[in-house]
Amino acid sequence: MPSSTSQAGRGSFGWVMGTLAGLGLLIAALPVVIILIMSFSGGTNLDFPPQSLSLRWYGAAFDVLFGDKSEGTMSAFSAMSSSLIVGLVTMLASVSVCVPLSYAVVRSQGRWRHVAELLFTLPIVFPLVVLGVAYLLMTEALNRETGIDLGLFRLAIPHITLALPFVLRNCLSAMNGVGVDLEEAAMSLGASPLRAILHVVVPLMKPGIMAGLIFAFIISFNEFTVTFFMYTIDVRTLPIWMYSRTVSSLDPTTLAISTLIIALDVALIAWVDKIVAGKGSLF
Amino acid sequence: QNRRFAGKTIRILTWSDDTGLAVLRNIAQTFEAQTGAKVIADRTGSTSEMVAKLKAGGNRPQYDVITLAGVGAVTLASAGLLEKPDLNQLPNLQSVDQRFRTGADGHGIGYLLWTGGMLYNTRTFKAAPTSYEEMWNPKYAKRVFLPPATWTDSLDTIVAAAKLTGGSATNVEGGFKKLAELKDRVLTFGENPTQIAELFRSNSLDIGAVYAPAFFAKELKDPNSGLGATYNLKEGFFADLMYTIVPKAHPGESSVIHAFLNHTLDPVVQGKMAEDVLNGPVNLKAVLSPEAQKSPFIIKPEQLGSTAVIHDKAVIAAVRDSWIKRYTQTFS
Amino acid sequence: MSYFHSGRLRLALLALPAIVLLLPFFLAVAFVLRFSFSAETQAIEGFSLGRYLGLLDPFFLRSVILTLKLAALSTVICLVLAVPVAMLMAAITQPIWRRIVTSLILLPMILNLLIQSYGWIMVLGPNGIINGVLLKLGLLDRPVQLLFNEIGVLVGLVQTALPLAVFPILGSMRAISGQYLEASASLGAKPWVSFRDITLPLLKPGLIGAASIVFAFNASAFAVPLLLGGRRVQTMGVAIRDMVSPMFDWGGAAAAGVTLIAITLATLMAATWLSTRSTQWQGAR
Amino acid sequence: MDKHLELRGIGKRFGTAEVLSGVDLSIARGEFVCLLGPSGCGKTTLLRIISGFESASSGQLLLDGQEINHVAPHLRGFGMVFQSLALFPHMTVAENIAYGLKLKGVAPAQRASRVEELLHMVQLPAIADRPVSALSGGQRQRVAIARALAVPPKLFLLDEPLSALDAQLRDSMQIELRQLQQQFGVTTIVVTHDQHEAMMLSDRLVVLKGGRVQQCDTPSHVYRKPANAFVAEFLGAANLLPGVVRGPGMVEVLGSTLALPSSLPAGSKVTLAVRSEDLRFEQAHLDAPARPNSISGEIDFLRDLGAKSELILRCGDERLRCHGSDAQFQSARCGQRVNVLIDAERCSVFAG
Amino acid sequence: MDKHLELRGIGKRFGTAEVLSGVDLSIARGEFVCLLGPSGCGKTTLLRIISGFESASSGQLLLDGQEINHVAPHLRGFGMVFQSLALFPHMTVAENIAYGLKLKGVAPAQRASRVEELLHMVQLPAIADRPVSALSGGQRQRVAIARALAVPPKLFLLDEPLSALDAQLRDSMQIELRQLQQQFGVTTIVVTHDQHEAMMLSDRLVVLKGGRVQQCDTPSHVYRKPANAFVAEFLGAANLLPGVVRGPGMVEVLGSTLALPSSLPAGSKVTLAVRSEDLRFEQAHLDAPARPNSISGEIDFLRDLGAKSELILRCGDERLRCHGSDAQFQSARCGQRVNVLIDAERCSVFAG
Ligand SMILES: Nc1ncnc2c1ncn2[C@@H]1O[C@H](COP(=O)(O)OP(=O)(O)OP(=O)(O)O)[C@@H](O)[C@H]1O
Ligand SMILES: Nc1ncnc2c1ncn2[C@@H]1O[C@H](COP(=O)(O)OP(=O)(O)OP(=O)(O)O)[C@@H](O)[C@H]1O
Ligand SMILES: [Mg+2]
Ligand SMILES: [Mg+2]
Repeated sequence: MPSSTSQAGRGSFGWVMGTLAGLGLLIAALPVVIILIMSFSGGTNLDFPPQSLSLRWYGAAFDVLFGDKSEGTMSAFSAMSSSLIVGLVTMLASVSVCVPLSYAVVRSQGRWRHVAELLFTLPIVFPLVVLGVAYLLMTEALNRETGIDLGLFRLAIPHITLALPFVLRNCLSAMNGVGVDLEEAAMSLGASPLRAILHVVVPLMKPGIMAGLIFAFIISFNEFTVTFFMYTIDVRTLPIWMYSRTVSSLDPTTLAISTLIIALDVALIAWVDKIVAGKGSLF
Repeated sequence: QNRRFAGKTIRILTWSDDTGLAVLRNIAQTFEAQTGAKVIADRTGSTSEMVAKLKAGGNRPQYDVITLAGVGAVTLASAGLLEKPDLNQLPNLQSVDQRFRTGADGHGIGYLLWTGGMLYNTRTFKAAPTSYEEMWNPKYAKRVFLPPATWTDSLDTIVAAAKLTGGSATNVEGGFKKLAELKDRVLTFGENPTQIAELFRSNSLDIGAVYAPAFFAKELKDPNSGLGATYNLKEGFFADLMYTIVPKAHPGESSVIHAFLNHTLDPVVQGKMAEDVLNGPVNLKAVLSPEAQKSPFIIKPEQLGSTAVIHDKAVIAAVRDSWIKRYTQTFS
Repeated sequence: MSYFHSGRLRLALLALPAIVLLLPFFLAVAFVLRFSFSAETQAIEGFSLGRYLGLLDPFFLRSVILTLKLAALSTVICLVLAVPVAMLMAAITQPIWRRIVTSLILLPMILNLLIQSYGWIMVLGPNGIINGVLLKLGLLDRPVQLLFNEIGVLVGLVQTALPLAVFPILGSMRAISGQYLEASASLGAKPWVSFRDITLPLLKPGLIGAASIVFAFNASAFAVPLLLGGRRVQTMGVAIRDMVSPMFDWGGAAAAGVTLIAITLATLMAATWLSTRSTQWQGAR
Repeated sequence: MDKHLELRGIGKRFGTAEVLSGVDLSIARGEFVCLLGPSGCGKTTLLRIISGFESASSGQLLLDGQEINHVAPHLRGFGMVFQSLALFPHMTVAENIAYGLKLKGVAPAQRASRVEELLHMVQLPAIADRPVSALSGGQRQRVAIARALAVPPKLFLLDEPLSALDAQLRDSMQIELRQLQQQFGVTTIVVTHDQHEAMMLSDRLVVLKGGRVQQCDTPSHVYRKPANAFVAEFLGAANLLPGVVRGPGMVEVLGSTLALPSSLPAGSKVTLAVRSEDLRFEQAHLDAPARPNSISGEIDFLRDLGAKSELILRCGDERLRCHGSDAQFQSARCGQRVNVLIDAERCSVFAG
Repeated sequence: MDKHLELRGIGKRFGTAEVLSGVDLSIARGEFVCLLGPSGCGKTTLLRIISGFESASSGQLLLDGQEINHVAPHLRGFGMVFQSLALFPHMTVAENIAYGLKLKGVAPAQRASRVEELLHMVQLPAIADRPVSALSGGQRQRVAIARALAVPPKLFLLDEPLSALDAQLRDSMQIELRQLQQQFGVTTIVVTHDQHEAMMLSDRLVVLKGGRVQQCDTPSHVYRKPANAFVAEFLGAANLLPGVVRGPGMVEVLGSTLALPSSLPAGSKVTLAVRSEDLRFEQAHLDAPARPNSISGEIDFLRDLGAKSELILRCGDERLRCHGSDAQFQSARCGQRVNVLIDAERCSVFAG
């Protein structure tokens, strides 16, 4: 490997940095890895390491999601399908507005970039509980005053708010790489400005768009706090279902479902990474 | 009679704990099987969360039936959010103990008895402790737990501490002082019963109260869990009547709702719930196996006797907010 | 004017849909602000400073201080860990390893905290892995208390915020040419000295960005203190949640939320101001 | 002259900065014109005004006598090659070249055959299906040219098209570009800052400085009769020496009086521009009488560059760069005093 | 020779790719050596091995006879100028230059005076307090050089130090760099792919190709006596023509038989390398007998470049590039047949 590592390999610096990096990764991954291991436990208690290994919880998870009980009151199926639908709505909506926005921001020569980034970072730093209550009270007020029932959108709207910062960052960094000259080249070949965007800019933003889509989906699919305030008995997501199964009594089935979700998310992340090839910033 | 509600839907809100799960198993599923109605259930957290949701939702129809603690029913009733069920449509109510038929000014239908006692570590205690005073024993410093402030059990705990200092539910000053002594000795607040069971199993806890043994139906049968529970306490144990209520704005049909309420009081259902998650049945005719009859953890109405403390819900509802705040502040 | 600037209106139109989608958020902010001045606790009704005055009790002030302490500590720890992690990620060339490390660092974001807290209990609990190992090694005779106190909360805050710290730093790290480090080595700088003199100053924008996000994120955290603090670590996030749920003091929660945001923004502005001031001073030398 | 494109008093300001002012230019049909000038002189801006990506602050742009100031770029029908080439990285070579045809609605079969034909013309058969990222610099260059010519453009505009290539490749691409242009007969404007490139390519050179046209003529003429000292210096690494007119046809430069063509009155300050390749030196004999039209100096730097040798001479405070043959290099040494002969025919004298 | 740096059999592989193999080189104290070669030939890798940023896969690196293969780069004490310059963007000019001194623990006052001195040497007084972002390309270049020389280095290494500059600035920086090196007397190794630059700068040229040394000699020698066809072509835009030996000293090239020095047996295939500036052409008279040592062809491309004219001649399938004087340009026309005279002294014949 090139110098950076051969140099880092030298002396105390390499050791200390390597150890800290390892520690960081360990802290990030440890609890999740333990959950992964526990999902293969053969017992019902939380002994770690598990006394015996089995796939029984995966069987139970399959039952709950797709088996006989999937239609009944114990079912996670409807929660999963609304999670998927809300996730899809969130990803499509947030990406389809962030692409034109990042185009506008980058083409306005960076003057608005700071403002846009700041505005769109606020949702990350806003206390989620307060946001949840505010959205809930507003939605109910809307319903009271106008009778409008937002349906799935009562979840999708807050999810979009939370996904926008991440999606915008991805789109901006993708848009940065698309020179005006490419657009001008398309125009010099006879493309109208709009066609130039559709034929050249959008395809070239693809890595950022894909990363944005997937991040939006992951964020929506795993969002809990605001959803907890906003969900209704008819529109619930998988994290809410898992919450009801774990908040006061641990059902190991949820560990198996968690593992499946992690596998899905990790596969998506690896796919994004393949698309952006380590160059784009995921945030 | 059979499948008379085919195609109808009823939406219920219940607890997230094992009791909630048992509601699905023993009440919702049997109701579906008997009437053909479809039950959609939401199981989220505690009574106060349910109240918050209903209050924020205002008159938006979302749930048909809610099961929750008495205090919550009183709060919601006084906010004018509840509908009075028609008692004539609830034949099973006739076999319910007179004291526990309705509450919250007729808005709540008695449903089960929730009882709180003391939990202890069977490895530490050769015999079950007999007073809440045990928790103050310095031996158990950092091995004690208490219920979380947001639960009604914390109100019971305050009263228990008050009783130790000669006070009562209407004179709790001493109780708060007494509780303050535990400030640095508490390991955790038992927000999550599974975690509490885990801590007992791993021998990290010795004692805790006031807490419902009902959370630990499985563990109490398992000698390896290290978990024991007792109601035999000098200062008494705490009993609370849980209600089913019907929000004013409900999406479902009244007849289905009443059938469901009636079903919750069915002797078989009540018996199953008692055996399954140690709920105290309110139906005097509840069908219990001989073994369950003997169980010290299933408190039947007739067993309430003189040691059971049953709060005046209206009083508790009035002081609840300030007690929760003081309890929280005492321990942080 | 270039052909592209002339379309200012066009650019504004392109930005519009995103602004529209962000509008609910701003409405929510306005709503919270308005609610915090409400005279009623459960509805917007009249104007009053009562909600804010209600926050002036020692209990809430203690939780402010605790929150700031935990947020600041976790920010520092996050940065100390995130810089080496970002260095590692920037140095990785094989895609497979990059994907593995990226996934590892993102894990905290993709799993429900409630479930992760079970994992932490198995690691940090009195009977957990760490205590088990320490007891077995004979380093302890009694389990150390790592959970249900500030240590547990700190660990949880660091874990959940680590991905938010790593990526801004990684961005800055990638922008630093390896040749700067080689240049300083060719001038005789040891690796530690290069790190202090070259890497850290050049990472500054990324570090400030990362620190801001982590600080803000952790200052408003409530799930971690709730789950890993065993209810004993009363941060502002937890206090706000308690106001919302068992106490139904929504106006108070709004006021506390506004206060939290104000404090966070003020801290961040002060930190940024201090750090840019020191740069200018450096430049003037 | 068949005026194809005409610029009348084109000016451009960015904010308060005047980047172009009063640019007048007529370009004949089929002509090959180079805009040449140092960095920042406004070449790119002028080309972008012609292509429509910038609008002029003042002046008129006429194509075949029609004002086109307000025609949108995509409607002008000018082919353009960008400095960065701006090949679409998400398209194959064939897709890039066919893009303009596709926009015109040409049928796929015809597009393919036209692409074939163009690739053949730019001597790149059989790469149609490659992604552009798999091409070398020179190949990309040719693809960019083919793309711009796919739909025969009214004007062919190129902004520093070869500057990204290395010297050897640039050399051969210049010849190719010139030959292609002649084949197509399309009116062409190229921007460059490389005088060698400009001379290789163009029928006419437009030398710009600070947004103003300095000279506009054939390359040979600009080279041999530069309009001012700037043009002289910019075209061919000239030495600019300060002098004073001493009498009719007599100029004093660096202490020597030279016979040079100058009609300025005695006493006026002048600048003498003389190219390094036009200076020949010989060994100075200290005792020999000073040769006419020569300046003496000391060799400060000396390198054999193979085909020629490079010298820097210090004459008082001035440094004079000259090229010698390699034979002369053999006998010269650093520190030596030599005479430099100035050929009056080959140098220019400017007032000021 | 006072060997300062010695490379013995240096080899380097990246994975399975052999980037350098068996590089032997001795560099004398105070010598100025250029590593010259096409892109990807391993120049940068070799320089990085010398500086210690890469380690050699095989071979030894000796400084003053001591092996330094395993000495960490920051302990080697070599000054380095990077292609990107790598000026620290968060430091002022003075801080950049003083950084090495600061690391050495030199007192601030002394540092300041040394910075002053160095800035004076690179002719940039009074910019000490500017941030490096406020400098032009040429100024940055000089600051980078000053920084590398602040603590007198044992070796001075430069990787394509001038490639980012435009042609005119590069020209003058070359002269300056060479003069600075002579002033300091420091042993210097420069990497470049520009043959003109290499000849301007170095005492000795090392021509690399595919990780192997092709030739290592003075610039003049390499130019005049290239070791092989690659070197001949790389140094000075030579024409390479295929030929066959017909007898002793007789080579047939493009249908003409030329008298050329060649000791190869008759029938062997050879390559004739002849530079464009060594080819002179004259009008061909169809009826006149063929001149000795001449090739005839047709003018395909013709431009007046001022100082010289550029021609491309088509001789059968081959294209021959040659330069003529501007006088010759006046009389030549495209399509004309001309003869090109080849000077046997000035061309090289290689086997194969
Ligand atoms: N959009 C703009 N806003 C402000 N000033 C500009 C803009 N575009 C160009 N300029 C200025 O106009 C002047 C001319 O720029 P232009 O790009 O035309 O120069 P150029 O001759 O092409 O130079 P180069 O050879 O460096 O490409 C420069 O001083 C530049 O800074
Ligand atoms: N870290 C690396 N890993 C794998 N291959 C490498 C690495 N660095 C260089 N190479 C390969 O080694 C060969 C030589 O590279 P090097 O950078 O030394 O060439 P160079 O002569 O400096 O070329 P240039 O003039 O383009 O800078 C190239 O083929 C390159 O692809
Ligand atoms: Mg330009
Ligand atoms: Mg290189």
